[in-house]
Amino acid sequence: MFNKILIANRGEIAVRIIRACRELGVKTVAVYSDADRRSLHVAMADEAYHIGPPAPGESYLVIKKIIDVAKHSGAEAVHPGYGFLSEKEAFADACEKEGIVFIGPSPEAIRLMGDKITARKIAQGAKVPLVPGSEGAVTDVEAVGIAKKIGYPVMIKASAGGGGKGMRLVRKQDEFESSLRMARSEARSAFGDDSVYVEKFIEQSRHVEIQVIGDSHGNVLHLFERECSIQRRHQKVIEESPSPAIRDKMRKKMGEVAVRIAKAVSYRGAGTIEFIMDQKENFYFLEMNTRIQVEHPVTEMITGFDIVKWMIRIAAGEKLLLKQKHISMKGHALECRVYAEDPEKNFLPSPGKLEYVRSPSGPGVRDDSSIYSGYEVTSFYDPMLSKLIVWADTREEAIKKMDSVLREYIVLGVRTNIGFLRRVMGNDEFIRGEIDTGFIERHPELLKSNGNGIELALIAAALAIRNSTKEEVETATQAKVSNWKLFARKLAVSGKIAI
Amino acid sequence: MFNKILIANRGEIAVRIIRACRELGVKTVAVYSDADRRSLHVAMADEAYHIGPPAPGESYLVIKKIIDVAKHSGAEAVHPGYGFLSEKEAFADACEKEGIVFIGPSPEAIRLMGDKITARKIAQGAKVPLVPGSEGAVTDVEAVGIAKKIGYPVMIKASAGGGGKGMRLVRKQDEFESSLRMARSEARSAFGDDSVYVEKFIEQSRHVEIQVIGDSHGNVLHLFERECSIQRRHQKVIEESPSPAIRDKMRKKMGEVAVRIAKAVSYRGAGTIEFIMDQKENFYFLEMNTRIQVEHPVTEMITGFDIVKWMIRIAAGEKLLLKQKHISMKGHALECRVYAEDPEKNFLPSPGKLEYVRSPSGPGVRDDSSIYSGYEVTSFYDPMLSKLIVWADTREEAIKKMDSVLREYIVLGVRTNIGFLRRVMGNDEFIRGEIDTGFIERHPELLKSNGNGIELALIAAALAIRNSTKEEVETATQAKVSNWKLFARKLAVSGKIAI
Amino acid sequence: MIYTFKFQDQIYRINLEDGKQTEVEIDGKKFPVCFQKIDERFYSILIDGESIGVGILKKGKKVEVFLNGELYEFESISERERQSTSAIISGVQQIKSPMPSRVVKILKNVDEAVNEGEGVIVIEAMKMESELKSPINGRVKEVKVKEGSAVESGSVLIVISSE
Amino acid sequence: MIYTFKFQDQIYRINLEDGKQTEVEIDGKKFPVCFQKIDERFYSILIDGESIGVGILKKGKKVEVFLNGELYEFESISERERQSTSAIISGVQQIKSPMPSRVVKILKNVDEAVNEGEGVIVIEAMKMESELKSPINGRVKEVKVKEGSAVESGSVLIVISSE
Repeated sequence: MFNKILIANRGEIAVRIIRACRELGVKTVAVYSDADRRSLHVAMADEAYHIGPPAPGESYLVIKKIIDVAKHSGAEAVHPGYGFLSEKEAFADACEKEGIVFIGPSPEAIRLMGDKITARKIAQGAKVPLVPGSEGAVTDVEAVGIAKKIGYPVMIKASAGGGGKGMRLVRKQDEFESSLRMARSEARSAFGDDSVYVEKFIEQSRHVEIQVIGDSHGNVLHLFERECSIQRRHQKVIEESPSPAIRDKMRKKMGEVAVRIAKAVSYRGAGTIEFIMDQKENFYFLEMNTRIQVEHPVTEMITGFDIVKWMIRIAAGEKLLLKQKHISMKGHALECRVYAEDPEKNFLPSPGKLEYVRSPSGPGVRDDSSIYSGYEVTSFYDPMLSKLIVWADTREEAIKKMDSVLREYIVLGVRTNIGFLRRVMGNDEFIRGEIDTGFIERHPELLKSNGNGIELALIAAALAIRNSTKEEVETATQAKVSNWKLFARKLAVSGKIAI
Repeated sequence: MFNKILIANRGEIAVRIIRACRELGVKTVAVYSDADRRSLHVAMADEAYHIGPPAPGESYLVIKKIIDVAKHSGAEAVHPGYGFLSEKEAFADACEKEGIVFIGPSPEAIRLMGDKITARKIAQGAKVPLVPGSEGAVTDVEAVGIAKKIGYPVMIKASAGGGGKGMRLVRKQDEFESSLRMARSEARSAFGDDSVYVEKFIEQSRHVEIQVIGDSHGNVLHLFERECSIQRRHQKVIEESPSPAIRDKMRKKMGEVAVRIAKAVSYRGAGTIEFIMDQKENFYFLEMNTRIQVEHPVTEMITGFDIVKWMIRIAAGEKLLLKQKHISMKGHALECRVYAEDPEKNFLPSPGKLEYVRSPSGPGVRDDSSIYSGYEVTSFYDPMLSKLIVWADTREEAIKKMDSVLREYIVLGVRTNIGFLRRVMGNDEFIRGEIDTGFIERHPELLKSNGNGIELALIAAALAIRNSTKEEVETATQAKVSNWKLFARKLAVSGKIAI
Repeated sequence: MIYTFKFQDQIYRINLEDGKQTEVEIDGKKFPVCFQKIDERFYSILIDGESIGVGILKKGKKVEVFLNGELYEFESISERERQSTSAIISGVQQIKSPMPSRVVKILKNVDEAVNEGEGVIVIEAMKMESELKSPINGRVKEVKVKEGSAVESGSVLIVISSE
Repeated sequence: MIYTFKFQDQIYRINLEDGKQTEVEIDGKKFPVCFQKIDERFYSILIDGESIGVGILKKGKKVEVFLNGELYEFESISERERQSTSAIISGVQQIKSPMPSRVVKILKNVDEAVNEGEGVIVIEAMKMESELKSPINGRVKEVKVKEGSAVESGSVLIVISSE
């Protein structure tokens, strides 16, 4: 095992990796930008080094800076987390050249799978069905032609893409040009590469992915699927495992396909094969993510398999101890990504200072986060506040638990999607498992609070104003028992006066 | 299912029960003493009623007050938690008479098992071996005689006892009299009953208990064992499941014995059969706890069985869905009880205001607590701050995880046993599973910090003093990379001057 | 005493009376309330036995209340303010940046005509681009920013007049 | 500047120098330190790259530092105090209550002889009884409390003299 690992990331995933290292007895080295001196990964690591200004392009994305810190601190390996350099072949390559272990697949595997077009060819070779679309990156003119040929709706996707960046759904031809421009522009700023490809958009499709993990001895396991169909702006918001749509036979088949793809590139470490599934249970290869995923915890919860610890062990040369037949799943896990964003304003990020955070807790609850009261959500990085994961015996119980856990959450200072997430947990279609990637678009009513709590909130506000001078504490009064129930009544507001 | 449940308790277990109720869609009613207006169970329940002064005898132990609140609030059932009224036959009886469901066993079962002497007879009837001792409650004179007969060391135990209260180990005859006096006095103030009995003290024994749960249709399951041998002042501090000392065959046997005892009293709800185990793997019946245990989470973690939710379902008349063969265990769970106490001063409670709390979190971590920054630990109630539970694949990994999780904990304002718990996690005997109830007594070196962190703490203190005027934030400086390692050096203190 | 709040452009009034204990008036009836600070910004409120745990942030006249997953942003207003408030109907609309961001592209120049719902400017924050649209038919009266400039939350970017 | 602390009856000194950035002196060498408040009482300290996350509570001259599970209680002392401090060796020992508690039983009366390690008083807190013992051989000089009385943390209960 390594003595020391550098974590080339920030936020909750850096904290997650630090915790895994501590449990393995491995020292950790953090890096931080000017915006992250107060971030938890800095305080929790054994060492921490400053690597530049807040903009990722000047800090977290600068390969030389990361390598320099690794060499100076004596870190033997680097864990890239997700995002940033995690899927950059050049980084894996640079590590290899400097004799630093890259905790992830080979540069070759990253290159093959990182280019979405090559990845499609590999999947084709492994006899995995593909969504109709362009054979490769396209010019503006070609793009229009292909879109016409395969028919609208189509998706424009960045070749170097991931995480919904540089992705646009186009339903009508007259929207195509502006969408193409924006997709290229986003791709350029996010990945430094504006090449895009075009794919048929499958209506009411599910996003289902298979977690795989391979060691350097040729063993590859799959850890079942994750259903990630609840998305906004093509980014996952709610994930779960198992998928309510997948039966054992299909699970087995998809797992085998995923392992086949991984073996085709001699895959080492944790990776995810993403599929799109239509309403007739056909599935098509979408892409492979050659890194740890944001949503890995749901898989850990149902399998008891610690993916991050095993990534590190595998990078250190250890063999996977378990065979496929030893991997089993139990119960149901759900993950909600809690964001600083405003669902009422098309999920626009809501950066700012978290004036107060009260995180939920309890049996079967896991809160992967790195926030605290006073934390500043900046616009330099993703506005995710926390990943809230629950486990329960059944999907139904997991949903109830998630709802009850979200109810415990309190965040002041920024807008969040917590209310929205609770409304999803209460939605009948969601509860029945009738979900697809168009779920949120189909349910605009979930974006807005129903205002049920306004009366109680008003009383709270009035009490706060009244007590703002005597901030300390009111003398505890004895509540008398009576039959009066607040919820059954309306407030004596003197009429609602629109201005 | 019930519409509304009253929780006749406080602290973490009240919060635990509220969470279970929320997940079951059941409304909750809290009760609180003057000392608990700021406690979390009050803020988290749907309703809350004041029941009197801080002293339990004037609030949480007053049956009439609890029943009155239940009736007035319309609660259909009462969950007693642990401690307080949970094992009071009179309370279960009063509930029954008022048509309120008592979430627990019948008054009869409480009575039979509550009297330690009757319980021994029942166990005897079920052919379970017993520790040699007095046949029942004894006078002072009888006690001395029996102690002489069975030979020292002996244990004096309160007949109405539990939780280590009114319990004294006596190694030599000349200590007997004062120990007896103190045991009786403690028993009187804790249970209102000073009758005691005397038992042979088994050297280097383990405390192993079996969790059982029965429904009102005659089904009783066991959920394997918990090892609770790490004790101080006869109170459990660290619990785990499975026990490192128990093999499958023995586990099965103990489980069957426990189910037999439970069936002998038509047991309904969650209960625990406690055994004492000697070094030759003989086990003897100790007592039955007819309530939820503090340490129930470790069982929940390895089985996925939510004991509190099932207690409520069973009280509502539901049948246990699973058969014994469906109950399986996976991995290893550890629980540490974090107390406001001073291990260096014989674990003396350390009440006061928690000026700051930073709770740990992460994968496989469960923190059952009800504290927060600003919470006041009063001397009216148990000084337990939180139950920290971890789950991992193996015992070895669970220990490492617990150590790493304890390292994340920060509590300012009172003394805690966190450092002590970490030292236990690092102890070789503990790691090898060579534990017994004398473990702590045998390892006085674990009570005191080794002072390794003093240099770093001093730097922190100096920085804090320097910055106390400019409290806000220092400009972030760029840490230069160098080969200097702090831990390898000593501080340039100008000599240590004893005063 | 009567407390008046604005919430989503509506006015609400609520009466709290201080006696031996505080009471809240609802439907003409009064019920005891108990307001207890738990920690920095977390409060326990008991209204005649009904319990709520609530996060409250007071910033001048603004009060943020976080209750059961939902955030309520109130503005406390005095009785005088309430009476003098009236809707300001105007054909001039300001396009403001909803958050700290960077201007990527200005789609409409001064004097150019715009339709309701038409994009006028593209901004970027957290690597995501958003197009801000005109709420009215009209003409661009003023462009207050340049492409590439960084803007604060609430900054006016473009002014559109309905002529 | 030199900071002096008392910790468990020992004196420690540490030198922090303010220049372009703060430095700490260790073994005659100076290393850069960076002290950053994270939240209310949680701080991140970087000492030449070495990182510690630490809880700090300052109460007048007392500083509590919580680091890696251990609590360190320091008392900040001025140079003058340090120089004038000397061990007060005395045959008079005060038995103090280590916490808020209730006196259950007084085991020794005034003028009664006591041996080192012998119990002199029984107190009770949180339903647990504890016997406080004499640290010296001697005689009870004064009993300052009565059975049943409530006492504060640090209250002197009994005074024992070695004669």
